[in-house]
Amino acid sequence: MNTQVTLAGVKLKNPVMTASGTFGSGMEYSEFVDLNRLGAVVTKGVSNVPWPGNPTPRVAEVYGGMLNAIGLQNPGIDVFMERDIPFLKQYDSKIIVNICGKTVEDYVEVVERLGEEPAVSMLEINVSCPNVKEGAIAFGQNAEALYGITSEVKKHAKQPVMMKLSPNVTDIGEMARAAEAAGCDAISLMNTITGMKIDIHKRRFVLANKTGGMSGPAIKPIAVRMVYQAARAVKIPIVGMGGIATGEDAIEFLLAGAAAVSIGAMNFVNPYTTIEVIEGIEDYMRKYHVENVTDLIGAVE
Amino acid sequence: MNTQVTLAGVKLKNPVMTASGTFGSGMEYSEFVDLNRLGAVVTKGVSNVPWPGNPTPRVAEVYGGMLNAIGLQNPGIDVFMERDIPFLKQYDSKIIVNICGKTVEDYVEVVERLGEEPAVSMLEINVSCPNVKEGAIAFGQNAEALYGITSEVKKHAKQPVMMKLSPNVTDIGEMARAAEAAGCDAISLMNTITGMKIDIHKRRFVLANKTGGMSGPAIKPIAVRMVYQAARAVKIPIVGMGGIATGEDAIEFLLAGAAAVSIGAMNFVNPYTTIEVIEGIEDYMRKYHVENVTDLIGAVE
Amino acid sequence: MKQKQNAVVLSQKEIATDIYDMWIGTSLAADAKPGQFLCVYPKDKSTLLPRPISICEADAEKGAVRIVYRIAGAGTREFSGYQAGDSISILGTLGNGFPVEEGRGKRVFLIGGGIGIPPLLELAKHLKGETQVILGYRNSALFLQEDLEKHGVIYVATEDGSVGSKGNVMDAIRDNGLEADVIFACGPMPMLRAVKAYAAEHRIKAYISLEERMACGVGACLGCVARTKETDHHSHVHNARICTDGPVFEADVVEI
Amino acid sequence: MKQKQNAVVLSQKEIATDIYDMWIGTSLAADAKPGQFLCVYPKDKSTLLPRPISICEADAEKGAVRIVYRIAGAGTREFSGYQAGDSISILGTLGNGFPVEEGRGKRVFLIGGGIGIPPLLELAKHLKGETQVILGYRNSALFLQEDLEKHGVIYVATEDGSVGSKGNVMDAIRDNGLEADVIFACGPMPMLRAVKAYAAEHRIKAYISLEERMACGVGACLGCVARTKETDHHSHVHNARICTDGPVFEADVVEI
Repeated sequence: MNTQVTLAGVKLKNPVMTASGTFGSGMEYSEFVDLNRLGAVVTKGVSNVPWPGNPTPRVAEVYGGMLNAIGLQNPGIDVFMERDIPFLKQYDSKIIVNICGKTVEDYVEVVERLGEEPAVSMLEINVSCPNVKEGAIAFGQNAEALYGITSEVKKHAKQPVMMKLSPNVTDIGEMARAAEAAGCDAISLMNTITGMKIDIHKRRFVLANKTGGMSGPAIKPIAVRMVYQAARAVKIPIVGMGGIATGEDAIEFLLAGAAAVSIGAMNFVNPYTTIEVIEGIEDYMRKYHVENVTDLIGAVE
Repeated sequence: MNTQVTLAGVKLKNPVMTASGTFGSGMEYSEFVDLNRLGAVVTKGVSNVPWPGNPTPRVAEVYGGMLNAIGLQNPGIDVFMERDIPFLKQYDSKIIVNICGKTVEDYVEVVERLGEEPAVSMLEINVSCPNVKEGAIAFGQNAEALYGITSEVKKHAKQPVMMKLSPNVTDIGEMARAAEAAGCDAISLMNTITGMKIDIHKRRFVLANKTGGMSGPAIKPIAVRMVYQAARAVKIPIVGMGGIATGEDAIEFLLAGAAAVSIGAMNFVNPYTTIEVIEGIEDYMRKYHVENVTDLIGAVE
Repeated sequence: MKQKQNAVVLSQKEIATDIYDMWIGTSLAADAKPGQFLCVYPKDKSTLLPRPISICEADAEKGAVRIVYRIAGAGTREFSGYQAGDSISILGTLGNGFPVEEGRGKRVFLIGGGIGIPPLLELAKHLKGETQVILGYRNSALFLQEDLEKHGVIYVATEDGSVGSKGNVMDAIRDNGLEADVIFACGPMPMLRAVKAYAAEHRIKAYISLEERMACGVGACLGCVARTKETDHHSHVHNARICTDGPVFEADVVEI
Repeated sequence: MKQKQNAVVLSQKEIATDIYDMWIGTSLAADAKPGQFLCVYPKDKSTLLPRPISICEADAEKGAVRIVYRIAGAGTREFSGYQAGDSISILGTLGNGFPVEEGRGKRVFLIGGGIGIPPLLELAKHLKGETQVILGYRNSALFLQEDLEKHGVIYVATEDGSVGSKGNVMDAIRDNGLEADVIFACGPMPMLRAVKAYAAEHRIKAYISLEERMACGVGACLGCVARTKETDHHSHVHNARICTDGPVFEADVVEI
């Protein structure tokens, strides 16, 4: 039984990774799971300078999921290179670094810094965070803007580039095609869907940011649909995510056309989710005599 | 305590109505609830000629909700006028008729037929059904197309016109503004979000239509956010819907800016939901000494 | 009158692998007709839609309804964990049921396949005539045949041939040279197609009970339609509602 | 070591209106320190996130942890229905806890307001010195004061004046002319602000336990941050993680 997948030339021991922002840089969860077992760790978004993020409350619970408006708080690329990369280097899992910024220059600065670090296998460009007022999300909701930043990043990137797309668009296929046309090597989707929760007793927004990004099992059917549509729109590989809690959920994304999957909000609900998903995929492959996990990619009829 | 709201000149005894397609024309649910207590009954979409709808399976369960791909099966305007309207006339609730079509002419034909029927208080134009291949959804995902059909319908409509918007767009505010600019009298949102479910054991789509419209409590935070954004974009009243199960859910939509609410998928889960929501709103008004339900509209801070 | 209510589980036991037998205390028992079904709602808030389950027996005096179902997913798995005294959320009684009068005093086939067998029991109790019960199972893990024996002659077919005829219910009919004036059947689609063909060939009436995914269970959502030969009175297209116009249809009325 | 486990409810009772007192059998008891908390996960699949609840008492020998919590929503309402023998899903032990050594042999204020009182009990058991426990309640429905009496002198304030000083914990301190060398406090934000001001004025150290909505509970999601005066070692911005760097902070380190 072979669970290995190759994503834009990067070999992963299995198709399970972590959704950016839900797993830090792995430190906190290394107390619960053996990071060596993961296909890859996708780090929390890092910017050229430290970002303070949004005021609290930053998280809220919703039916079958959650809203978050962290606002991409991060210590900046310097600390990240000194602290997080050396930590992750201890493990035999691929390192994919998520990059956020407000201007094209911000992104490019981080992209170039990471180019010096061969331990980083891939760059994930976050152009779809719904919780930062500036550029970021604009890049993710307009096909031309997405094309523009993707080609700029590609010009400076030493590693393969994966664009993380926003679900808050009319036509995910159009966005995927724009990213592919600009030369990106892979696509990850979906980021969170913009949602809102109101405290009816206080008559106030639950989140200080008013809106937040929704994630969790509640939005899985939307994510599966978008992965399917994107997979039919482009040839580059797709990393699917959105409410994955079990191996069966992961299989559903693979069948829809994802080449790999990421575990997000469910890490918070059950810190062992990543490992349980990996084992669940193996159980499924055993049960149905699937030789290579890659045989499942896009295999829905 | 006054629960009355006025929607585009139409007086409703309370802000609770039924989401089109989840309540038929009231007949089936009249065995469970007293239709006289509803603010309005919004009927299942009706077209100029009978529509057979999609093949089965047409419905699927998802986490905290459901997918449907009925495909707007309906007996056509003739049967509707002869059977459904006379049935609804027996009750002291407003009648709002949902209209679907494939071309502008289809819509206009039904709009004109209903113009002959004074018992119909309002027309809801469905330009956002994700489950019909033809025109319908295109009208709902492009601002110019929406503007076009809205102004055409308004030219021929004798009753106030409410455009039902699709959530499957990048900017709900832009769509709301286009509908308002074209002269429509109210907006209802949201219709269902396109989703997909795959049977991993059969490796087949669960729905014959592959994709379906997602509804239920799982998508409520997205609906609340869209109602809030639309309410800030336009001056015309908004009917909010999306996973409402309780009076507290309804209050959340009112606070977000909805002038009224519709109960959809939860009718299937609990046939008494509409009445429980009405009573829940009254309980809230009593608890917080709210004199007029209209005082709650957009009252979030 | 249709009603949704919190009823109480009177008893439950597993009668074959993953097949559960539950008695429910409910006032709905008074209205229950053979071939009708209940919608049962899981308590788990991630599974909101009802599970339609046919009525196996109804005891109006005791105010009790019996359902026999197979674990097919999360919802039925939840139900299988209920114990006597637990509450159970049900909606009923739903559907048209079997036209019992069509069978009175006639030579009748009651044909059931797998989890389609349960509704035949209440029907068998109402038929006074020459009732021949043909039951199809996967293997020797039979269920309900002892209950049905009290109301008719039993003929069994098993896919693995471990009991009765090897094969399906049609093989059992042929092996035993059975004949009938009317058929009542419930089971998987391939079986129902065979029943329909058999009835057409022998120019007898067959009433078959259909299954489909449901949302409302009361005829409003149009989720569970069956394609009909003629346009039906309600839809005015070729789609009858299984939950309301069915689940029982005359075989030659539906295209299956 | 942090662990998520299915533990067992040993006992539960309501000790004041909507205030519940639960003993949980868990191996985590061995590591529990005063001021630490558990994440408790509802079984209801519509409420997935953990509820952080502070540890009231820990008995390493018995392998039992006590939590005292108020019903604040659907999750805590579910917990309040658990009975002895039921399973309960918990993650722990979490947070830094109170720096007990800072209080040893000193004149200590343990200041608790409402549902902030429970973590003071385990702390009081560890302090060997002149422990003055100042408790603020809404009304005469007191709780835990009898447990705390065993470990210090109790001073009560109630908003309605029905017991002890009328007003808040600060009024009780003034009314009784109390003095201390160090303060440990847990309660609502207005109370903590008053404690911080009092400590600054009297030039003594105060350790306060903060609350915030959490998602992961282990420091990964950055949902529950507190604004700090200096950039902290982890975030390198002015945001310390309450779940991991806290919940207990030196009052003059956080901006509240």
